[in-house]
Amino acid sequence: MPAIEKDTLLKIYSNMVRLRVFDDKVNLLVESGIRITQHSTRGQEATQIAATAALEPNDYVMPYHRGWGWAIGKGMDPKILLSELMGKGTGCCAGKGGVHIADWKLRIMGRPGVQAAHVPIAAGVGLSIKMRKAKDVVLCFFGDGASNEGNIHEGMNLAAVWKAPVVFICENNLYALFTPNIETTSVQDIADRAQGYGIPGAIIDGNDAIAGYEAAKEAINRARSGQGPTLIEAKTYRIHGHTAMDRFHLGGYRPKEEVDEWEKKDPVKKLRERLMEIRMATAQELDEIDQKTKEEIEEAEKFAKESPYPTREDILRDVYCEA
Amino acid sequence: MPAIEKDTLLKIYSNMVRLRVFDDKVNLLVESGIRITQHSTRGQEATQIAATAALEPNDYVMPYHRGWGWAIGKGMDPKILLSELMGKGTGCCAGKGGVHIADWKLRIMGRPGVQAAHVPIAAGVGLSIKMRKAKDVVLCFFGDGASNEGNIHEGMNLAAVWKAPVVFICENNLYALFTPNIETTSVQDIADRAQGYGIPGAIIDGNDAIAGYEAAKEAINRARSGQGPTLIEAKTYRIHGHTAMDRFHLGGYRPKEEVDEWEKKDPVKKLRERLMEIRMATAQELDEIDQKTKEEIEEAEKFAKESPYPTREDILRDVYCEA
Amino acid sequence: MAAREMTYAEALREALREEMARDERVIIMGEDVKINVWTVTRDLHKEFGDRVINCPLSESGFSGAGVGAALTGMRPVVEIMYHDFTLYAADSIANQAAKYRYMCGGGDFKVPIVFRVAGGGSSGGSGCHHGQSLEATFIHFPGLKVIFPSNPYDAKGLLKTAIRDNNPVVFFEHKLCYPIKGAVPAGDYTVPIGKAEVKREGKDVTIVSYAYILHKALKAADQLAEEGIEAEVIDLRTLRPVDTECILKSVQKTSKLVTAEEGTKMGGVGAEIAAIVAEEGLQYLDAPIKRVAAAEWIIASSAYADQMGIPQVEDIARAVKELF
Amino acid sequence: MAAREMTYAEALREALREEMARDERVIIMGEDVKINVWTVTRDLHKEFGDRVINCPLSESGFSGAGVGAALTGMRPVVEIMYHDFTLYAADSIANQAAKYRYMCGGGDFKVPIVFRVAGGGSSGGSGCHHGQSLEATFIHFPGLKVIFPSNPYDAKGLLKTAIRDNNPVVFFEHKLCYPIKGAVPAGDYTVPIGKAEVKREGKDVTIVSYAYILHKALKAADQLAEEGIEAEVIDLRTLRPVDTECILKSVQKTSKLVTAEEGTKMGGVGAEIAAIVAEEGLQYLDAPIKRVAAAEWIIASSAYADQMGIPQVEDIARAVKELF
Ligand SMILES: Cc1ncc(C[n+]2csc(CCOP(=O)(O)OP(=O)(O)O)c2C)c(N)n1
Ligand SMILES: Cc1ncc(C[n+]2csc(CCOP(=O)(O)OP(=O)(O)O)c2C)c(N)n1
Ligand SMILES: [Mg+2]
Ligand SMILES: [Mg+2]
Repeated sequence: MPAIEKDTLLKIYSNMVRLRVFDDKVNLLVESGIRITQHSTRGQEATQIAATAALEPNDYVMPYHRGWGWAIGKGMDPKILLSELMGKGTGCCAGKGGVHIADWKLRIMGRPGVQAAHVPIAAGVGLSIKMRKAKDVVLCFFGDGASNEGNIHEGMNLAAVWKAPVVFICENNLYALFTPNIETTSVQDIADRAQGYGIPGAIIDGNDAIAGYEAAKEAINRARSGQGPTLIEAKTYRIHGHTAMDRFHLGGYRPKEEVDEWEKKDPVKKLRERLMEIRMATAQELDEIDQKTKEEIEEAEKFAKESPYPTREDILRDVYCEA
Repeated sequence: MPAIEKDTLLKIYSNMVRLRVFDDKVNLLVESGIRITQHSTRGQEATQIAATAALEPNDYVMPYHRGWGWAIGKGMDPKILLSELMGKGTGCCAGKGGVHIADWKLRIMGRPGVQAAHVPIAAGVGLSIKMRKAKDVVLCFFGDGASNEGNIHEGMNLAAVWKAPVVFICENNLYALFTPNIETTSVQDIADRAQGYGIPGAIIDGNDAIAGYEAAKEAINRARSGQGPTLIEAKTYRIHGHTAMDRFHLGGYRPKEEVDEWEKKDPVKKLRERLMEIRMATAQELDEIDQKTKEEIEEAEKFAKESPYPTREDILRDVYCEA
Repeated sequence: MAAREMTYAEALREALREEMARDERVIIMGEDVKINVWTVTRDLHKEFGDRVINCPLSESGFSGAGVGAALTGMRPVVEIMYHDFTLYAADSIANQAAKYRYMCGGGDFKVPIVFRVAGGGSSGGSGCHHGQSLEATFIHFPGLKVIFPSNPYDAKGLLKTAIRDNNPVVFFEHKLCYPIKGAVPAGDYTVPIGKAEVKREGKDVTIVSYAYILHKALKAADQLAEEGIEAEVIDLRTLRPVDTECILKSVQKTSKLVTAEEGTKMGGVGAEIAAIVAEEGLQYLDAPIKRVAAAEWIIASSAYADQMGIPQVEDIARAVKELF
Repeated sequence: MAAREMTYAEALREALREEMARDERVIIMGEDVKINVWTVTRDLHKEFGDRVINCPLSESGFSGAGVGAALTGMRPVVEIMYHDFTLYAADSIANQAAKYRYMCGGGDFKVPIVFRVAGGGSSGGSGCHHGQSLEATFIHFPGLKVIFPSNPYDAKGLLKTAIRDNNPVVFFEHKLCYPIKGAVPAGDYTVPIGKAEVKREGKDVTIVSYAYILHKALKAADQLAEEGIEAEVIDLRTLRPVDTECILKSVQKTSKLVTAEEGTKMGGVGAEIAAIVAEEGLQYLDAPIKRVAAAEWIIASSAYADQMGIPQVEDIARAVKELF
């Protein structure tokens, strides 16, 4: 694997910061009484951002409920994203999709609310790419909890049988809602399940963006060259609760020490330090990115707040495709 | 593993013969115009019969669609079985279940027609055994094709998480209906999937009754002692087609040579020869069993044919439990 | 029995707690049932230990496992977190639980299981994957009983009855019902399955409803009363079997029928009620039947817009007035 | 266009063949679609190669995969082997395919997929897991179109229309329809979605039916004619959207309505038809509506008994006569 270019690394860093600042902003909006269901990615920024950075523009992403890293990583403007979350007509789904973020041009294929429903859909996107003799790849995310759904099994088997160009990334953050995964999941390493489909399974440090980029790139190359799917398991942790509902609910179902321990592995900080260490960027350069991003997200807030809601007519439209 | 006792071996042999003769009889009945959906076990007698022989009377069996070996092995009288298949009121399900064979006393827990639906049900039986602090075990069968259903994944994960006393036996006969499993199944050895649930996976010769008994016994002991489930994959082959529909449809989707090759591995013949080889039984003893069994099945036919159909009132009853 | 004010969620919890204390075969299964987003099963594990089982995300699987446990001596109460996810569990509920007893020839085979289908209805932008009302889907399957209570009293009493029933019961709940308060007797009482209740008497029109929208129907009735129309409002409570007698008796009196439900209209519960009356009570009617139900839409996943296709008090009142 | 006699199964196959030749985006997915128990897709792989895909047993999975392929440029025709197994695929069909376009904000997102739900209906002891008629379950979901043809001509024409539609279509078939023969034009023609057909004109009563039992309704009409009752028999063909106009026009003429379906009554298609007429055509009726449908039972898995709860010609005739 050749060294990662500066541009790429800085893009990853700035998208991770963008995601973090965006996430914080949404939490503030929620506190102010605006109803948005956010599954915070605080602590999980690395994998989603790094893996999407390894994609080509025409590649597809099949997202899941945890956060918005796949959207930001795929190039979605925070303005458009926030507008959608606030139900505005300027949102990427015209204010109807809400959390179910999708974008045709960015090839973000829609984020179902039913856990694991998107995994067979991703396999089908892969099949379609193959049948159309295109060279694209689909990146499909899911969580450790969702990995126990039947659809994951069916979807992974289909993708494997078809040698479809799909890269599965399971972000294992140790919990599903309020339940530690040892209570519900029969293996410690979800990656072990790859063997059941005859595909490679890789475990990476989910808080290390560089590891995430490298593993994704390798799997994407493999998929693009017709060798079929890979399952990557990224070991990580969500610093906040499942949603804003239990944002700081640390004591109830997980020990504070555990959270503190993972705080130390902050992926944004980690990448920042690494970039300086390898002299890819100076503190000043990175501070500038941080600062710009904050402004950008403030603007996004302004834009979203000022955007109009869709009309009732718009809301009731598009149940069927009329064309 | 201590040597298997003569009684057990003779019971296995006679049940395998019973199953074979019963299977042949049903084929004849079907040819005569009686409508029974039989998924023939010709060539697959060993595992179902041997594994059920390793159970205690109070253990449960969670059957599947392929044949009736689990019923005969669990002690069901062919009379009662055939009556049920013919829709007679003397059948084990009062003529309403048909192929969905069940028997409360024999702890045969019902054979759903929806592939893999029974696997989570088996996990739940296992959970119930544990919660009631009973010492029973559930034996749950399924095919290679069904192994791709989401319910298998969910059911195996549940059983594994609960360390439930369930033994899963996958009879891999290389085909699901008219489709060779390489076309649809991403692994060659279904047993590999056991690793995804942190449970042992074993591969056995599905045409070797002794191997089947030993593997089942070991897994049953393991389950009974609280160590949780095992997945056993029995490599075997169905000599006939999927149902009577394609009974001799050899050319269409599988080569005649393949069938011929597997004919040579006939499990009944194999056990017979082995029993004589280790001097457990003489040809005469075994011939006697064969002869008696034929008479028994003739009687079963007579009994079933002479049995009355249920009344319309009986047929419409039992939708709800009134008690 | 003293009656205290408590919420629908608390009433459900009390029913579970009392039934678990009464019968050790009663167990709870589902996702996050220990902490529980709906609070209905919260902390019961502190009292009942292993009998409260946090299941993996696998609605089909743990619903099926519930069937297996029910067949062999337990009485599971299985929570499915949202109505929407019943479509994952549909086979386990409608093909397995519903048919198992019959398929096995009756006798000792029985499936005493309750599927608590939680969190129904649209609210706060829950959207099309967390906001449907899917009770109508399950009334189509013989072998099941289907319940959908509107208030704390019924919630407790019906859940107890459901747990004691030897048949599979699909017990629907609505996210906006959970915080509704009402008087609930302490201790044991039951509400029978299959009996509707007249919540408001009236002579001019019958409104048949249930669940959360029942409360909108009652408000509509109040508004209508101000305009001189006295609506009789029926709370179905049980959707399968449905209390035909109660409905017919009311329509006989009022000669007019409006149904109100939150789910979509086509193939909805209102269709069944309308059909029953058109079959068995046509002679009583002096005006067309009206069905009030969700629009032909997909629920917008937007706190701003998610009520736009859901019937409101005014829609019910308007439908009634169109009959006069 | 010359019309030949062919079976319903052959007509479906011809539709698939012609559409695959016409549009290379059309692909076939499902279990055993190369040999195919129903013969509908048999040997098409010999002509279209990899475009006919034998899928693993995983109804939810390959239905979902079909959605993914449809979103990105293909036009999959997915076979689900029996109605019963749609309960495995219910989320992929009714939560994903139906809602995907809307959820993504419309625009370029569309889901041109056909779910061919094969082998419906009870016959030869197929039983409760291979014999249900589950079309009613899917009419409840906006976003879907639902079709159930009764004869070869409609089967071919409607399947073509369904394949060309840019929306998800659930296309039901009945195992006893497959061998039914009828005239089918060679080459291209389509039958519109949403249009019912009057199969027999009559002035005394309207029988609304579809699929296999439509043929029983026609036989019942012949018997009734001998007794002096002239029944008008409507074949719905499409169940969602339903052709309200055709039904109302007929009821306006006959003043009586009987519905006939093979599925169970509660929450069935007949409920919806009855409700529509009670809402929009009550003034035309001079007698109660009658619904003929399956008994409150589980289908016996017995060649001897499996028709005992399924409506027969006599049941339809009897229901009609009760109105006179
Ligand atoms: C089918 C289904 N079941 C349950 C839910 C409710 N739910 C949403 S997120 C979630 C937990 C998912 O856990 P995991 O996959 O580990 O992802 P994480 O939230 O930890 O990122 C649950 C149970 C759902 N949306 N869909
Ligand atoms: C959910 C479901 N899908 C499809 C079928 C139809 N079907 C019955 S048996 C079968 C093949 C099963 O193959 P396998 O599991 O390998 O068992 P085998 O028949 O080879 O013993 C199929 C597709 C079914 N009964 N249930
Ligand atoms: Mg997680
Ligand atoms: Mg097989």
